[in-house]
Amino acid sequence: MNRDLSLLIGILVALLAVVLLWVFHSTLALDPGQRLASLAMERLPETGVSNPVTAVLLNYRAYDTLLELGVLLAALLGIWSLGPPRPGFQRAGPALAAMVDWVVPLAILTGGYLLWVGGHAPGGAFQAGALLGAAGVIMRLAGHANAGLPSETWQRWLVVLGAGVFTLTGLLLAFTGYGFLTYPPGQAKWLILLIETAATLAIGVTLAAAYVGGRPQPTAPPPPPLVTSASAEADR
Amino acid sequence: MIAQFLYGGAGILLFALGLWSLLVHAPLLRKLIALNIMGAGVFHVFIAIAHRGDALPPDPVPHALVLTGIVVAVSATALALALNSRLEQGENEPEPASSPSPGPRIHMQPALSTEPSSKGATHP
Amino acid sequence: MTTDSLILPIALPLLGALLATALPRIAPLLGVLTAALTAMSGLWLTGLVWVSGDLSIVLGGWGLPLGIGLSADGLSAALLAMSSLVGLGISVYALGYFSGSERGLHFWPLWLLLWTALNGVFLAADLFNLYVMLELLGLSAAALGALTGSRDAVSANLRYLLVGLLGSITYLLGVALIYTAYGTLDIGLLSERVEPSALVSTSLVLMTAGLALKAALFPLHFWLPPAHANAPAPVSAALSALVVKAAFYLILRLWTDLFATITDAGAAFILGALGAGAILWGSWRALRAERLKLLAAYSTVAQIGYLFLFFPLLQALPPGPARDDLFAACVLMAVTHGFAKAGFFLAAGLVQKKAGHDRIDELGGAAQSMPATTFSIALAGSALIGLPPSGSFIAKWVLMQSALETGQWWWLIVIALGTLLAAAYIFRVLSRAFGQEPTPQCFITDARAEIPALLLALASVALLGLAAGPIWSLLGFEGVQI
Amino acid sequence: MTLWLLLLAWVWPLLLAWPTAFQGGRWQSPGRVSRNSSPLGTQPGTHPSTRPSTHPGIHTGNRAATERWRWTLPMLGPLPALVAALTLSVGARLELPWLFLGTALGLDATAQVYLLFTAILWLAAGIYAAFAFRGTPHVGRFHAVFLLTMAGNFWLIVGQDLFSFYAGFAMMGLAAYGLVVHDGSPLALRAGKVYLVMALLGEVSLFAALVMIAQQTGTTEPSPEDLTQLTGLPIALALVGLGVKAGLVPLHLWLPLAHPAAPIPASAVLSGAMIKVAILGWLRFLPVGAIALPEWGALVAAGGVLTLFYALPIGVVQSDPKVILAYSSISKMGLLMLCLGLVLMEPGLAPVGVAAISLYAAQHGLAKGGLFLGVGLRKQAPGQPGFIQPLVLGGLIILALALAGAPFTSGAVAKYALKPILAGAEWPWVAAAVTVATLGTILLMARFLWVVGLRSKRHPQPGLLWPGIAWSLLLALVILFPFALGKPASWLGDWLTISLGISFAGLVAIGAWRNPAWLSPVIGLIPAGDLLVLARPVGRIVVSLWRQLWQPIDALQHRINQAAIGRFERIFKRPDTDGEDALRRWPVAGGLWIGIIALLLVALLARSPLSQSAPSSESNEERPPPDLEVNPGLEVNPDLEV
Repeated sequence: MNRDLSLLIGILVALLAVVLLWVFHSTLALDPGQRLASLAMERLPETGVSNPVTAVLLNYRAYDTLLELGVLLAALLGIWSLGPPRPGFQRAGPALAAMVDWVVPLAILTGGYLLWVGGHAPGGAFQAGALLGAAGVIMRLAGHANAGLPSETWQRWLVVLGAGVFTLTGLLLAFTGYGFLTYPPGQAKWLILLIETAATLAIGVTLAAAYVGGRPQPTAPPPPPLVTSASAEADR
Repeated sequence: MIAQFLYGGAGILLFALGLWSLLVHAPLLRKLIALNIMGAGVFHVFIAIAHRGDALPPDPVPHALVLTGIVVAVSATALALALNSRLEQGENEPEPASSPSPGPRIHMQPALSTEPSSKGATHP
Repeated sequence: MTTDSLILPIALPLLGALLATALPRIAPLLGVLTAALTAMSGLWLTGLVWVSGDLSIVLGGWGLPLGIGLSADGLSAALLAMSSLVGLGISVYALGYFSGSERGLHFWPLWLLLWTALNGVFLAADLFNLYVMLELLGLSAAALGALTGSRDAVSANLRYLLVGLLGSITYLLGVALIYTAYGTLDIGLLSERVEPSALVSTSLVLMTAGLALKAALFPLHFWLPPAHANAPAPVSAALSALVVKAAFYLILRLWTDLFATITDAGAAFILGALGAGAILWGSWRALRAERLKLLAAYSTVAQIGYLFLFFPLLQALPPGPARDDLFAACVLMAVTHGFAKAGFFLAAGLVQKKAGHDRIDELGGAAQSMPATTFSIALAGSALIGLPPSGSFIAKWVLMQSALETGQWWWLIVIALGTLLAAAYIFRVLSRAFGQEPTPQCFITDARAEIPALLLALASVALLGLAAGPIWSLLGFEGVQI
Repeated sequence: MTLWLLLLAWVWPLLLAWPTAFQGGRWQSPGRVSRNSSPLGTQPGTHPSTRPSTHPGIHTGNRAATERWRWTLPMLGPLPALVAALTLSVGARLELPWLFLGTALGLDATAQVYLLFTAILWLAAGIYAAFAFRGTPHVGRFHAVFLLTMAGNFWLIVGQDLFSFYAGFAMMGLAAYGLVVHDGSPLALRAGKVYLVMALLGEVSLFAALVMIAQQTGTTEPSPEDLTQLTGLPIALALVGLGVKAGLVPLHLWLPLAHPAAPIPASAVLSGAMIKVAILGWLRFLPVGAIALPEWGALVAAGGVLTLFYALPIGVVQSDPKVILAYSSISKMGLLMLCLGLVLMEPGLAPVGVAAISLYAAQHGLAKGGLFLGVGLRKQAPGQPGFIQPLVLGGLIILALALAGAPFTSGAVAKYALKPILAGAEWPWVAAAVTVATLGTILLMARFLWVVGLRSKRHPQPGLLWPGIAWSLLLALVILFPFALGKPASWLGDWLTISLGISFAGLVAIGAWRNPAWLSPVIGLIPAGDLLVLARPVGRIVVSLWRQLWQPIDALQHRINQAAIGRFERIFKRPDTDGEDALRRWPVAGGLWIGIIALLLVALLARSPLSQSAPSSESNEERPPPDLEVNPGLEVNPDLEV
């Protein structure tokens, strides 16, 4: 690596940062403007949820969130296209296994709580889904090669569940005359809950499947015994 | 306003640091972390501009944008790591095989680095 | 209800992608069906814009600025029509190309997601939504590019992914700055409010820089040739013909629409100069390329350069018929390249499949035994050179005339040199089709794969050149005033 | 209704090209292997049953049925054009606003003459091509390319605007590449390469010229009056761009290579029709008759004289009849350019001159086309009636005489038409020069007849009855030409010069007959492609002379060279991928990227200072008032946009 070049880049980046800071500062000095906040707050009661962030995510800007689920799916499909997963880790020892037995149900439970609480306080589908995914990661770390995920067919249906329910709801609303992703008054809350539940499952499964890191296998390979790995290391 | 500038300014600094690190450091893992730092910097800017003084609740829109951005960043990072792991996995299987696992070899997963030095350490 | 159809070109491929993911066994069938529906909805929308002018809708029923808007004007509609037709061609081709291989199973959902993102970019009217679309585009494109699984492909697309991320994050920073000042993300509202200031200039630079990376503007094209040359043929076609155009489209949109009041001749000259560099360097590298697909990839770099030549001229011309002509010519150039390059890559993929390699110097036999494919390459090549009656011929004509009119004659030299180089590299390929022992084969050997390539190439030459007028009417211009 | 013939004239062959390409349902029919082919073509992967010549009986049934009519298509191509030329009157015009960005087709007097002789020539060549190539390998390819070239040729003649001219020109020029390299022999490929490089050069400069003409005249259909405002650059570019096609020395290099390399019917149209379009282009896009252009006129005339005399001696020493004809074409184009230059110098000559030039072009086109086809007919297979070959030879003699301008031939009439131009010229020596050139032409034709009559190598070809009949019709036209068009006064022509020339040629011929070794040192002294081949040894000689004369300077230069080469090598001689590889490194690419960001920031921030209100009003003041801006006549200074 060329020292001069990296120095030059450093200087250029520093200059860029200075310009950005100056511009940012001079803009903050002006009137920050109305922005969307007051409008979003004003119409919050109509959204069916009382947490403004959830309202933005699943009502005002639900279209963004739908596509975001698409991005997540694209990443997973990309990972699956790269071939089978590597074999997992060896089976956890008794202490770790006992802990996992506690942590995983707890994570799932907390996920459910976060999903519900998202309606009126910080929380929501992504946080809940992340916890589900974390549960999967823990399972795999503890030696479950499949991270506790179901068979390939189920996995496939689950990962498209979120975006699927979202799109179908949107299209259904469009066909019934409300417009794409325009919830009818009064039903917003339940529709959002439906979408969020589906999204939570999809996100959780997607994250766990992405961590497994390969196309789901028909049958989970048995966890390799410790001895083999040692000999394999020795061979090399 | 000072607090807002300090928070957002920190975000811009993070962006710059991440950019520098991305360009200068070769190992993929560092590049990825650098990209995530850049992203975090931009998210900081969003959070800073959501601030509307102590009296008013913050603007929820930038917060939601940040949440979306985080998910996108996570997805991209996951895909990049998977591609990298595929690259490390080896030259001996050029086609994505549909057959089950290649062998009894155990990997520390995820294998994170393309750094030559770390490679040298695992393959003495 | 008519404005509701704006969502269809996005929702249909998305739904198709989900189904193809869930039902891998019938993914090809679902894929082609979805492709047909998507193309139809895109063309329908183009027709609507043609008949009734610009369309827009705000999703969610909240109105602006709270909701996310979708809008289609002539520019979007022209590119949407391109993505519809080229996408359909690629889909039909892929049906033959991937038949019986496991890769097809992965191809379909990713390709449909890519298409979703493309149409999403063309129709989006919201700066942040564009960021999400760009990420979806980048991720699915990188995943598709790595589909061959070869080491070269994976590493090239890993790099592509990182470059794309860098580009999107930089773009997002620009969006953040704009939101700081104006508190809205809708392009239409912003373009009314934007006033010259340091902040707006900075955010324009950041967005442009991020998108220029994705558009592979010289010298930031470094990621493109390996990524495009190593992907499976239908993917290369999609990447080169469509994906790069999405980033270019956004730059054009930003410079001529959102930030039209603050752009400036000096900055536009920089873009033009980079475009000139792209033309010369890309064409030269294409001439030296040893592989057919690499040649096509470098030719994309050069063609992107032509598109950026329009910026300094658009900047210099006052609003009026002359500028309208130039703008339409720019769109025509982009669309023609979309068709021509898709046709070229699809044909190149067939040659590669037949010969088992794509080294240009050893292609004689393969090229000669596949007359329809060679013919497609010749047609697409003549559009890449800019020969009449292709669309790029008209575009170059208007481009040169505007260069003369604004006194910027130096671009003429670049265009002439670029054209000569393009002719050289195209004929370098074509000359392989002569002088070998004839290998009697039918004109068309594999209809499902060869006809899409042929039709796409033919469209770039005949359709877009002979009847360029519709582009003018679609963009709402009077007609040509040359 | 009949106006649509103008469109049909060139769209028809274009449409025919498609089914032609599928000839017999196959791209090429099996059973015959190209003469020049190498056995390397088929790659091992192909199906054994698709290999050539092992299964000659593959095409039967359906394919044979389609074969029955598809091969005739090249003959049908020129028919609408011929009908259009014969039935439409001068001034016919068809507007096509939907085509391209709006074009117009039409016939003016020049275009009518051009369309007529071009169509006749294409018809004769088409008949020849249809019969001679029937059932040969690549017949589909040849016929398709042939029709495409034909379409381009007709298009540029009937097109009245710049678009159509260029489009037709480019289509014709590039499709003709396929004709030149059709054989696939190394010779043909080399000729094709030279042809292509030069044609592309010509096309790019023509394109630039046309864009400039459109921009400077403000119309795509400029009249001579519009063209008077042209500056020097478009004129120069048009001269170069079309000069390549016309064979203007030294842009003629492709011509003597391409003509012999191309198959017979292709050479006939190349030489007879295609190179003539350069004159048509000049007549259309130079301000002929509207304004005197003394300098440009002199330049064109001088170029014409150079071309005229340059080609004659080189042609005489050739031994391939087609090469001789090629050089003769170059020389004749020189004569036409001379006349054009004279008209440009003296606009008063234009009314007579333009008609004379097109008449001469037509006459030469028909005669030269006939000569080329005749060369092909000389290759007829044995086993035909014995009287055929003497008849062909006789026809060739008549055509050669016509070309030379002998009395009672079309050449005499055409040359008589040129007389006013030569007489009205400011240069008194022009007439004398043309007389000398006439002598040269006679010698050239004598040499041609000598080669064709005695030395022609015979490649047996299948019976060419119908081509022979088509050729006889062409011959008849050339013979009838003077009686149809010329006044009796013109029939005699320059009989004194001609007879002198013929006697001299006769003497030389007798000498050569008696002592065959007499002339052999001269023959082949200059190979076809003259300059291209000569350039290398001449360059070497010049360099060595330079070295000897200027030792000290040479040493200095050597040192400079070494330094330059060293640097050059350091930069460029590394493996080719280096430049790109450097770009691919993240720090380099990233540094460039940030540099671009910095440049853009500087450009944009310099314009928008922090003050929020000032820039908008400032920029308004800097711009010219809006009513001035939209006025297209005004020059808008791009710097003002800042």
